[in-house]
Amino acid sequence: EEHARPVAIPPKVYRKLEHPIPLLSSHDRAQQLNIDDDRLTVTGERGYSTVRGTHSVRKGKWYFEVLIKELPDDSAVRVGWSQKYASIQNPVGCDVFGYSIRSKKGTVFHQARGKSYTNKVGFEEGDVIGCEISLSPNAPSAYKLPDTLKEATLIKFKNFYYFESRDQMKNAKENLKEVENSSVTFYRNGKSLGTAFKNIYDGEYFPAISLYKDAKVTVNFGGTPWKHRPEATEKEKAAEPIEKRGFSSQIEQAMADLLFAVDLKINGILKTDLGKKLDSNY
Amino acid sequence: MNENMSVRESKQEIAPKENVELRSLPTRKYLDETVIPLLLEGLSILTKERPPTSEKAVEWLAAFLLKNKEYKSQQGVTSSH
Amino acid sequence: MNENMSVRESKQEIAPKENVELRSLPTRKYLDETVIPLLLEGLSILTKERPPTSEKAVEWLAAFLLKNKEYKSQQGVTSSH
Repeated sequence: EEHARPVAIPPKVYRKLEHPIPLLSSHDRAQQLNIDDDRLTVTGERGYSTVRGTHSVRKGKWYFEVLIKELPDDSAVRVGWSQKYASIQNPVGCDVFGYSIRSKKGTVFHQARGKSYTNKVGFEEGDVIGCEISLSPNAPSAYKLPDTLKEATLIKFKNFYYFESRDQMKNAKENLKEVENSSVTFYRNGKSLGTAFKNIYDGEYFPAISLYKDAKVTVNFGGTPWKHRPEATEKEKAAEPIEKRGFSSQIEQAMADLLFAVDLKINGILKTDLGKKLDSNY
Repeated sequence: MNENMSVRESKQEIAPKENVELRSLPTRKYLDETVIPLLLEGLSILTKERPPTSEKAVEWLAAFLLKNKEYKSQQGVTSSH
Repeated sequence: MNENMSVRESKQEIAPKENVELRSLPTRKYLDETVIPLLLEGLSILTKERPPTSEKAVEWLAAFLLKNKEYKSQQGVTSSH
Protein backbone atom coordinates (compact mmCIF):
# COMPACT_ATOMS: atom_id res chain seq x y z
CA GLU A 1 0.00 0.00 0.00
CA GLU A 2 2.70 2.51 0.96
CA HIS A 3 4.84 2.33 -2.15
CA ALA A 4 1.99 2.10 -4.73
CA ARG A 5 3.39 1.43 -8.21
CA PRO A 6 2.56 4.18 -10.71
CA VAL A 7 -0.87 3.21 -12.02
CA ALA A 8 -1.63 3.96 -15.69
CA ILE A 9 -5.37 4.54 -16.13
CA PRO A 10 -6.69 3.69 -19.64
CA PRO A 11 -7.26 7.11 -21.31
CA LYS A 12 -10.81 6.45 -22.39
CA VAL A 13 -11.90 5.62 -18.88
CA TYR A 14 -11.44 9.03 -17.26
CA ARG A 15 -11.69 12.70 -18.06
CA LYS A 16 -9.94 15.61 -16.39
CA LEU A 17 -12.50 17.19 -14.03
CA GLU A 18 -12.97 20.88 -14.81
CA HIS A 19 -14.57 22.71 -11.91
CA PRO A 20 -17.10 25.00 -13.63
CA ILE A 21 -16.33 27.93 -11.31
CA PRO A 22 -12.78 29.24 -10.66
CA LEU A 23 -11.74 28.64 -7.02
CA LEU A 24 -8.58 28.01 -5.01
CA SER A 25 -7.26 24.63 -6.13
CA SER A 26 -7.82 21.70 -3.79
CA HIS A 27 -4.71 19.84 -5.00
CA ASP A 28 -2.44 22.41 -6.69
CA ARG A 29 -1.41 23.89 -3.35
CA ALA A 30 0.75 23.39 -0.27
CA GLN A 31 -1.13 20.79 1.76
CA GLN A 32 -0.48 22.58 5.04
CA LEU A 33 -2.41 25.73 4.03
CA ASN A 34 -5.82 26.13 5.64
CA ILE A 35 -8.45 26.72 2.97
CA ASP A 36 -12.04 27.54 4.02
CA ASP A 37 -14.96 25.52 2.67
CA ASP A 38 -15.83 28.27 0.17
CA ARG A 39 -12.37 27.69 -1.35
CA LEU A 40 -11.89 31.46 -1.65
CA THR A 41 -10.37 32.22 1.77
CA VAL A 42 -6.99 30.84 2.86
CA THR A 43 -4.86 31.21 6.01
CA GLY A 44 -1.09 30.76 6.12
CA GLU A 45 0.72 28.01 8.06
CA ARG A 46 4.30 28.73 9.26
CA GLY A 47 6.76 29.35 6.37
CA TYR A 48 5.83 30.77 2.97
CA SER A 49 3.72 28.42 0.87
CA THR A 50 1.43 28.84 -2.11
CA VAL A 51 -2.00 27.92 -3.44
CA ARG A 52 -2.91 28.41 -7.10
CA GLY A 53 -6.30 29.05 -8.67
CA THR A 54 -8.04 26.24 -10.55
CA HIS A 55 -8.21 28.11 -13.88
CA SER A 56 -5.35 29.44 -16.04
CA VAL A 57 -4.99 31.92 -18.90
CA ARG A 58 -2.77 31.92 -22.00
CA LYS A 59 -3.88 35.04 -23.91
CA GLY A 60 -5.82 38.26 -23.29
CA LYS A 61 -6.09 40.54 -20.27
CA TRP A 62 -7.35 39.08 -16.98
CA TYR A 63 -7.92 40.32 -13.41
CA PHE A 64 -8.65 39.06 -9.88
CA GLU A 65 -8.81 40.68 -6.44
CA VAL A 66 -7.24 39.67 -3.12
CA LEU A 67 -8.70 41.15 0.08
CA ILE A 68 -6.26 41.12 3.02
CA LYS A 69 -8.40 39.96 5.97
CA GLU A 70 -5.78 39.42 8.64
CA LEU A 71 -2.12 40.47 8.62
CA PRO A 72 -0.60 39.90 12.08
CA ASP A 73 2.73 41.71 12.64
CA ASP A 74 5.13 38.95 11.70
CA SER A 75 3.02 37.64 8.79
CA ALA A 76 3.12 38.55 5.08
CA VAL A 77 1.31 37.97 1.78
CA ARG A 78 2.57 37.70 -1.82
CA VAL A 79 0.06 37.48 -4.66
CA GLY A 80 0.38 37.37 -8.42
CA TRP A 81 0.64 35.02 -11.37
CA SER A 82 2.36 31.64 -11.53
CA GLN A 83 3.00 28.94 -14.09
CA LYS A 84 2.20 25.40 -12.98
CA TYR A 85 5.86 24.47 -12.41
CA ALA A 86 6.45 27.15 -9.76
CA SER A 87 7.19 25.51 -6.40
CA ILE A 88 4.25 25.59 -3.97
CA GLN A 89 6.49 25.32 -0.91
CA ASN A 90 7.95 28.76 -1.72
CA PRO A 91 6.40 32.21 -2.32
CA VAL A 92 5.18 33.04 -5.86
CA GLY A 93 7.89 35.09 -7.61
CA CYS A 94 10.75 33.13 -6.07
CA ASP A 95 11.64 31.50 -9.44
CA VAL A 96 11.35 32.03 -13.21
CA PHE A 97 7.77 30.76 -13.22
CA GLY A 98 6.14 33.51 -11.16
CA TYR A 99 5.54 37.28 -10.76
CA SER A 100 4.23 38.72 -7.48
CA ILE A 101 3.77 41.72 -5.20
CA ARG A 102 4.37 41.59 -1.43
CA SER A 103 2.23 43.14 1.29
CA LYS A 104 5.36 44.49 3.00
CA LYS A 105 6.56 47.68 1.23
CA GLY A 106 4.76 46.62 -1.99
CA THR A 107 7.97 45.06 -3.32
CA VAL A 108 7.48 43.05 -6.55
CA PHE A 109 9.28 39.75 -7.11
CA HIS A 110 10.41 37.62 -10.04
CA GLN A 111 13.23 35.05 -9.98
CA ALA A 112 13.53 35.83 -6.26
CA ARG A 113 14.72 39.39 -7.01
CA GLY A 114 12.77 42.12 -5.21
CA LYS A 115 12.17 45.46 -6.98
CA SER A 116 10.71 48.60 -5.40
CA TYR A 117 7.38 49.47 -7.11
CA THR A 118 5.23 51.50 -4.76
CA ASN A 119 8.02 53.62 -3.20
CA LYS A 120 7.84 51.32 -0.21
CA VAL A 121 4.17 51.84 0.56
CA GLY A 122 2.89 48.40 1.56
CA PHE A 123 -0.60 46.93 2.10
CA GLU A 124 -2.58 46.53 5.34
CA GLU A 125 -5.62 44.64 6.59
CA GLY A 126 -8.69 45.69 4.59
CA ASP A 127 -6.65 46.59 1.49
CA VAL A 128 -7.48 44.94 -1.84
CA ILE A 129 -4.58 43.99 -4.12
CA GLY A 130 -5.71 43.80 -7.76
CA CYS A 131 -3.71 41.42 -9.99
CA GLU A 132 -3.81 41.90 -13.74
CA ILE A 133 -1.99 40.00 -16.47
CA SER A 134 -1.98 40.88 -20.15
CA LEU A 135 -0.82 38.10 -22.49
CA SER A 136 -0.16 38.89 -26.14
CA PRO A 137 -2.15 36.90 -28.75
CA ASN A 138 1.19 36.46 -30.53
CA ALA A 139 2.64 34.52 -27.59
CA PRO A 140 3.81 31.03 -28.65
CA SER A 141 1.39 29.27 -26.26
CA ALA A 142 -1.51 31.72 -26.81
CA TYR A 143 -3.57 29.18 -28.76
CA LYS A 144 -2.39 26.01 -27.04
CA LEU A 145 -5.13 23.70 -25.76
CA PRO A 146 -5.08 22.33 -22.21
CA ASP A 147 -3.42 19.01 -21.46
CA THR A 148 -5.80 16.02 -21.34
CA LEU A 149 -3.61 14.28 -18.72
CA LYS A 150 -4.71 11.04 -20.40
CA GLU A 151 -1.14 9.91 -20.83
CA ALA A 152 0.26 11.10 -17.51
CA THR A 153 1.34 8.47 -15.00
CA LEU A 154 -0.47 8.65 -11.66
CA ILE A 155 1.79 8.46 -8.60
CA LYS A 156 0.58 7.92 -5.05
CA PHE A 157 2.61 9.89 -2.48
CA LYS A 158 1.57 10.34 1.15
CA ASN A 159 -2.08 9.54 0.42
CA PHE A 160 -2.24 12.06 -2.42
CA TYR A 161 -2.28 11.18 -6.09
CA TYR A 162 -0.03 13.28 -8.32
CA PHE A 163 0.75 13.26 -11.99
CA GLU A 164 4.42 12.62 -12.60
CA SER A 165 5.82 15.64 -14.44
CA ARG A 166 9.47 15.98 -13.39
CA ASP A 167 11.09 16.26 -16.82
CA GLN A 168 8.49 18.68 -18.16
CA MET A 169 9.65 21.31 -15.67
CA LYS A 170 13.27 21.04 -16.74
CA ASN A 171 12.50 21.50 -20.42
CA ALA A 172 9.93 24.23 -19.68
CA LYS A 173 12.69 26.12 -17.84
CA GLU A 174 15.04 25.69 -20.80
CA ASN A 175 12.51 26.94 -23.35
CA LEU A 176 11.25 30.07 -21.61
CA LYS A 177 10.75 32.92 -24.09
CA GLU A 178 10.04 36.56 -23.29
CA VAL A 179 6.93 37.84 -25.05
CA GLU A 180 6.66 41.42 -26.28
CA ASN A 181 3.54 43.16 -24.96
CA SER A 182 2.91 40.56 -22.26
CA SER A 183 2.93 42.25 -18.84
CA VAL A 184 1.80 42.15 -15.20
CA THR A 185 0.19 45.12 -13.41
CA PHE A 186 -0.98 45.43 -9.80
CA TYR A 187 -3.66 47.68 -8.29
CA ARG A 188 -4.19 49.08 -4.78
CA ASN A 189 -7.94 49.34 -3.99
CA GLY A 190 -8.74 49.73 -7.69
CA LYS A 191 -5.94 52.24 -8.44
CA SER A 192 -3.36 51.04 -10.98
CA LEU A 193 0.21 51.04 -9.67
CA GLY A 194 1.60 50.90 -13.22
CA THR A 195 3.26 48.06 -15.10
CA ALA A 196 5.24 45.92 -12.68
CA PHE A 197 6.77 43.51 -15.24
CA LYS A 198 7.06 43.90 -19.05
CA ASN A 199 7.81 41.24 -21.71
CA ILE A 200 7.13 38.44 -19.26
CA TYR A 201 7.81 34.78 -20.09
CA ASP A 202 5.44 32.93 -22.41
CA GLY A 203 3.26 30.32 -20.73
CA GLU A 204 0.04 29.32 -18.97
CA TYR A 205 -0.55 31.51 -15.90
CA PHE A 206 -2.63 30.72 -12.81
CA PRO A 207 -3.64 33.19 -10.07
CA ALA A 208 -1.33 32.47 -7.11
CA ILE A 209 -1.50 33.37 -3.42
CA SER A 210 1.40 32.89 -1.01
CA LEU A 211 1.12 33.36 2.74
CA TYR A 212 3.74 33.66 5.48
CA LYS A 213 2.71 32.68 9.00
CA ASP A 214 -0.97 33.24 9.77
CA ALA A 215 -1.88 35.94 7.27
CA LYS A 216 -5.42 35.44 5.92
CA VAL A 217 -6.83 36.57 2.58
CA THR A 218 -9.99 36.16 0.51
CA VAL A 219 -9.76 35.99 -3.28
CA ASN A 220 -12.48 37.22 -5.66
CA PHE A 221 -12.21 35.91 -9.24
CA GLY A 222 -15.18 38.03 -10.30
CA GLY A 223 -18.00 35.79 -9.05
CA THR A 224 -19.09 38.69 -6.88
CA PRO A 225 -18.78 42.41 -7.79
CA TRP A 226 -15.27 43.88 -7.40
CA LYS A 227 -14.71 45.43 -3.96
CA HIS A 228 -12.71 48.08 -5.82
CA ARG A 229 -13.46 48.15 -9.53
CA PRO A 230 -10.10 48.53 -11.36
CA GLU A 231 -9.88 52.01 -12.90
CA ALA A 232 -9.80 51.87 -16.69
CA THR A 233 -6.25 53.14 -17.31
CA GLU A 234 -5.80 53.53 -21.05
CA LYS A 235 -8.46 53.35 -23.78
CA GLU A 236 -7.49 49.72 -24.23
CA LYS A 237 -9.94 46.91 -23.54
CA ALA A 238 -10.65 46.42 -19.82
CA ALA A 239 -9.41 43.22 -18.20
CA GLU A 240 -11.81 40.27 -17.97
CA PRO A 241 -12.54 38.57 -14.64
CA ILE A 242 -10.90 35.15 -14.20
CA GLU A 243 -14.44 33.97 -13.42
CA LYS A 244 -15.10 33.79 -17.17
CA ARG A 245 -12.49 31.04 -17.52
CA GLY A 246 -14.93 28.71 -15.81
CA PHE A 247 -16.89 28.45 -19.07
CA SER A 248 -14.25 29.00 -21.79
CA SER A 249 -11.79 26.49 -20.37
CA GLN A 250 -14.47 23.80 -20.55
CA ILE A 251 -14.81 24.46 -24.29
CA GLU A 252 -11.02 24.22 -24.69
CA GLN A 253 -10.92 21.03 -22.61
CA ALA A 254 -13.73 19.52 -24.74
CA MET A 255 -11.68 20.29 -27.87
CA ALA A 256 -8.46 18.90 -26.37
CA ASP A 257 -10.23 15.66 -25.35
CA LEU A 258 -11.91 15.44 -28.77
CA LEU A 259 -8.57 15.76 -30.58
CA PHE A 260 -7.09 13.09 -28.27
CA ALA A 261 -9.93 10.79 -29.33
CA VAL A 262 -9.43 11.66 -33.03
CA ASP A 263 -5.79 10.69 -32.62
CA LEU A 264 -6.78 7.34 -31.04
CA LYS A 265 -9.35 6.78 -33.79
CA ILE A 266 -7.09 7.45 -36.78
CA ASN A 267 -4.49 5.16 -35.20
CA GLY A 268 -7.09 2.42 -34.95
CA ILE A 269 -7.01 2.36 -31.15
CA LEU A 270 -10.50 3.76 -30.53
CA LYS A 271 -13.45 2.01 -32.21
CA THR A 272 -16.61 4.13 -32.18
CA ASP A 273 -19.99 2.82 -33.31
CA LEU A 274 -21.92 5.92 -34.21
CA GLY A 275 -25.68 5.84 -34.05
CA LYS A 276 -25.76 3.48 -31.09
CA LYS A 277 -25.04 5.01 -27.64
CA LEU A 278 -21.26 5.35 -27.61
CA ASP A 279 -19.75 2.97 -25.05
CA SER A 280 -16.51 4.87 -24.67
CA ASN A 281 -16.41 8.10 -22.69
CA TYR A 282 -13.24 9.54 -24.16
CA MET B 1 -47.13 -4.98 -34.97
CA ASN B 2 -46.04 -4.85 -31.46
CA GLU B 3 -42.48 -4.27 -32.58
CA ASN B 4 -43.38 -1.08 -34.46
CA MET B 5 -45.52 0.18 -31.63
CA SER B 6 -42.66 0.08 -29.22
CA VAL B 7 -40.32 1.68 -31.76
CA ARG B 8 -42.79 4.50 -32.42
CA GLU B 9 -43.40 4.96 -28.72
CA SER B 10 -39.72 4.97 -27.90
CA LYS B 11 -39.22 7.63 -30.60
CA GLN B 12 -41.87 9.79 -29.02
CA GLU B 13 -40.27 9.26 -25.66
CA ILE B 14 -36.90 10.38 -26.98
CA ALA B 15 -38.13 13.54 -28.70
CA PRO B 16 -39.52 15.32 -25.61
CA LYS B 17 -36.60 14.27 -23.41
CA GLU B 18 -34.23 15.78 -25.94
CA ASN B 19 -36.03 19.13 -26.08
CA VAL B 20 -36.41 19.80 -22.39
CA GLU B 21 -33.47 18.17 -20.63
CA LEU B 22 -30.83 18.69 -23.32
CA ARG B 23 -30.84 22.43 -22.76
CA SER B 24 -30.32 22.07 -19.05
CA LEU B 25 -27.29 19.77 -19.30
CA PRO B 26 -23.91 21.06 -18.05
CA THR B 27 -21.61 22.38 -20.79
CA ARG B 28 -19.51 19.26 -21.40
CA LYS B 29 -22.55 16.93 -21.29
CA TYR B 30 -24.47 19.13 -23.72
CA LEU B 31 -21.59 19.00 -26.21
CA ASP B 32 -21.22 15.21 -25.71
CA GLU B 33 -24.91 14.70 -26.45
CA THR B 34 -25.01 16.96 -29.52
CA VAL B 35 -21.92 17.50 -31.65
CA ILE B 36 -18.86 15.75 -30.20
CA PRO B 37 -19.52 12.19 -31.49
CA LEU B 38 -20.15 13.49 -35.01
CA LEU B 39 -17.13 15.81 -34.89
CA LEU B 40 -15.00 12.80 -33.89
CA GLU B 41 -16.06 10.99 -37.06
CA GLY B 42 -15.83 14.10 -39.22
CA LEU B 43 -12.39 15.23 -38.03
CA SER B 44 -11.03 11.69 -38.40
CA ILE B 45 -12.17 11.53 -42.03
CA LEU B 46 -11.08 15.16 -42.64
CA THR B 47 -7.48 14.25 -41.75
CA LYS B 48 -7.56 11.67 -44.56
CA GLU B 49 -9.41 13.82 -47.14
CA ARG B 50 -7.14 16.83 -46.46
CA PRO B 51 -8.75 19.61 -48.54
CA PRO B 52 -5.88 21.91 -49.67
CA THR B 53 -6.98 25.15 -47.97
CA SER B 54 -8.50 25.91 -44.58
CA GLU B 55 -11.55 27.37 -46.31
CA LYS B 56 -12.17 24.12 -48.19
CA ALA B 57 -11.52 22.08 -45.05
CA VAL B 58 -14.13 24.13 -43.15
CA GLU B 59 -16.58 23.70 -46.02
CA TRP B 60 -15.95 19.95 -46.09
CA LEU B 61 -16.57 19.62 -42.35
CA ALA B 62 -19.76 21.73 -42.53
CA ALA B 63 -21.08 19.56 -45.38
CA PHE B 64 -20.24 16.40 -43.40
CA LEU B 65 -22.12 17.72 -40.37
CA LEU B 66 -25.20 18.65 -42.41
CA LYS B 67 -25.21 15.30 -44.18
CA ASN B 68 -25.16 13.41 -40.90
CA LYS B 69 -27.14 15.71 -38.63
CA GLU B 70 -29.56 12.84 -37.73
CA TYR B 71 -26.65 10.57 -36.85
CA LYS B 72 -28.14 9.91 -33.43
CA SER B 73 -31.19 8.16 -34.82
CA GLN B 74 -29.74 6.52 -37.94
CA GLN B 75 -26.98 3.91 -38.02
CA GLY B 76 -23.48 5.19 -38.92
CA VAL B 77 -22.46 8.09 -41.12
CA THR B 78 -21.93 8.67 -44.80
CA SER B 79 -18.95 10.72 -45.90
CA SER B 80 -19.52 12.81 -49.03
CA HIS B 81 -18.07 11.57 -52.39
CA MET C 1 3.70 52.49 -39.63
CA ASN C 2 6.08 49.71 -38.79
CA GLU C 3 3.48 48.03 -36.60
CA ASN C 4 1.04 47.54 -39.49
CA MET C 5 3.71 46.35 -41.89
CA SER C 6 4.58 43.36 -39.77
CA VAL C 7 0.95 42.38 -39.37
CA ARG C 8 0.26 42.61 -43.09
CA GLU C 9 3.45 40.77 -43.94
CA SER C 10 2.63 37.94 -41.64
CA LYS C 11 -0.75 37.64 -43.39
CA GLN C 12 0.84 37.37 -46.81
CA GLU C 13 3.23 34.77 -45.53
CA ILE C 14 0.31 32.56 -44.51
CA ALA C 15 -1.52 32.61 -47.86
CA PRO C 16 0.94 30.81 -50.20
CA LYS C 17 1.91 28.31 -47.53
CA GLU C 18 -1.74 27.30 -47.28
CA ASN C 19 -2.08 25.80 -50.71
CA VAL C 20 1.16 23.88 -51.09
CA GLU C 21 2.41 22.78 -47.71
CA LEU C 22 -0.86 22.60 -45.80
CA ARG C 23 -1.60 19.12 -47.09
CA SER C 24 1.78 17.81 -46.01
CA LEU C 25 1.52 19.02 -42.42
CA PRO C 26 1.35 16.43 -39.64
CA THR C 27 -2.25 15.58 -38.74
CA ARG C 28 -2.59 17.71 -35.63
CA LYS C 29 -0.86 20.73 -37.25
CA TYR C 30 -3.16 20.39 -40.27
CA LEU C 31 -6.24 20.48 -38.06
CA ASP C 32 -4.81 23.40 -36.03
CA GLU C 33 -4.21 25.40 -39.19
CA THR C 34 -7.58 24.66 -40.77
CA VAL C 35 -10.58 24.05 -38.49
CA ILE C 36 -9.65 24.11 -34.80
CA PRO C 37 -9.67 27.89 -34.09
CA LEU C 38 -13.05 28.32 -35.81
CA LEU C 39 -14.48 25.19 -34.17
CA LEU C 40 -13.49 26.53 -30.73
CA GLU C 41 -15.40 29.75 -31.40
CA GLY C 42 -18.34 27.78 -32.77
CA LEU C 43 -18.56 25.39 -29.82
CA SER C 44 -18.38 28.31 -27.41
CA ILE C 45 -21.26 30.20 -29.02
CA LEU C 46 -23.20 26.93 -29.64
CA THR C 47 -23.11 26.16 -25.92
CA LYS C 48 -24.51 29.60 -25.14
CA GLU C 49 -27.22 29.41 -27.85
CA ARG C 50 -28.12 25.82 -26.87
CA PRO C 51 -30.32 24.62 -29.76
CA PRO C 52 -32.81 22.21 -28.15
CA THR C 53 -32.02 19.03 -30.13
CA SER C 54 -28.76 17.46 -31.32
CA GLU C 55 -29.98 17.79 -34.91
CA LYS C 56 -30.52 21.54 -34.53
CA ALA C 57 -27.18 21.89 -32.74
CA VAL C 58 -25.37 20.15 -35.61
CA GLU C 59 -27.19 22.35 -38.12
CA TRP C 60 -26.31 25.48 -36.15
CA LEU C 61 -22.63 24.52 -36.03
CA ALA C 62 -22.50 23.72 -39.75
CA ALA C 63 -24.09 27.09 -40.60
CA PHE C 64 -21.63 28.86 -38.29
CA LEU C 65 -18.67 27.16 -39.97
CA LEU C 66 -19.90 28.10 -43.45
CA LYS C 67 -20.56 31.71 -42.43
CA ASN C 68 -17.04 32.12 -41.04
CA LYS C 69 -14.98 29.91 -43.34
CA GLU C 70 -12.37 32.63 -43.98
CA TYR C 71 -11.83 32.96 -40.26
CA LYS C 72 -8.23 33.39 -39.01
CA SER C 73 -7.93 32.92 -35.27
CA GLN C 74 -7.15 36.58 -34.58
CA GLN C 75 -10.15 38.08 -36.33
CA GLY C 76 -13.69 38.20 -35.00
CA VAL C 77 -16.54 35.90 -36.01
CA THR C 78 -20.16 36.56 -36.81
CA SER C 79 -22.60 34.20 -35.15
CA SER C 80 -25.85 33.47 -36.96
CA HIS C 81 -28.86 33.65 -34.72
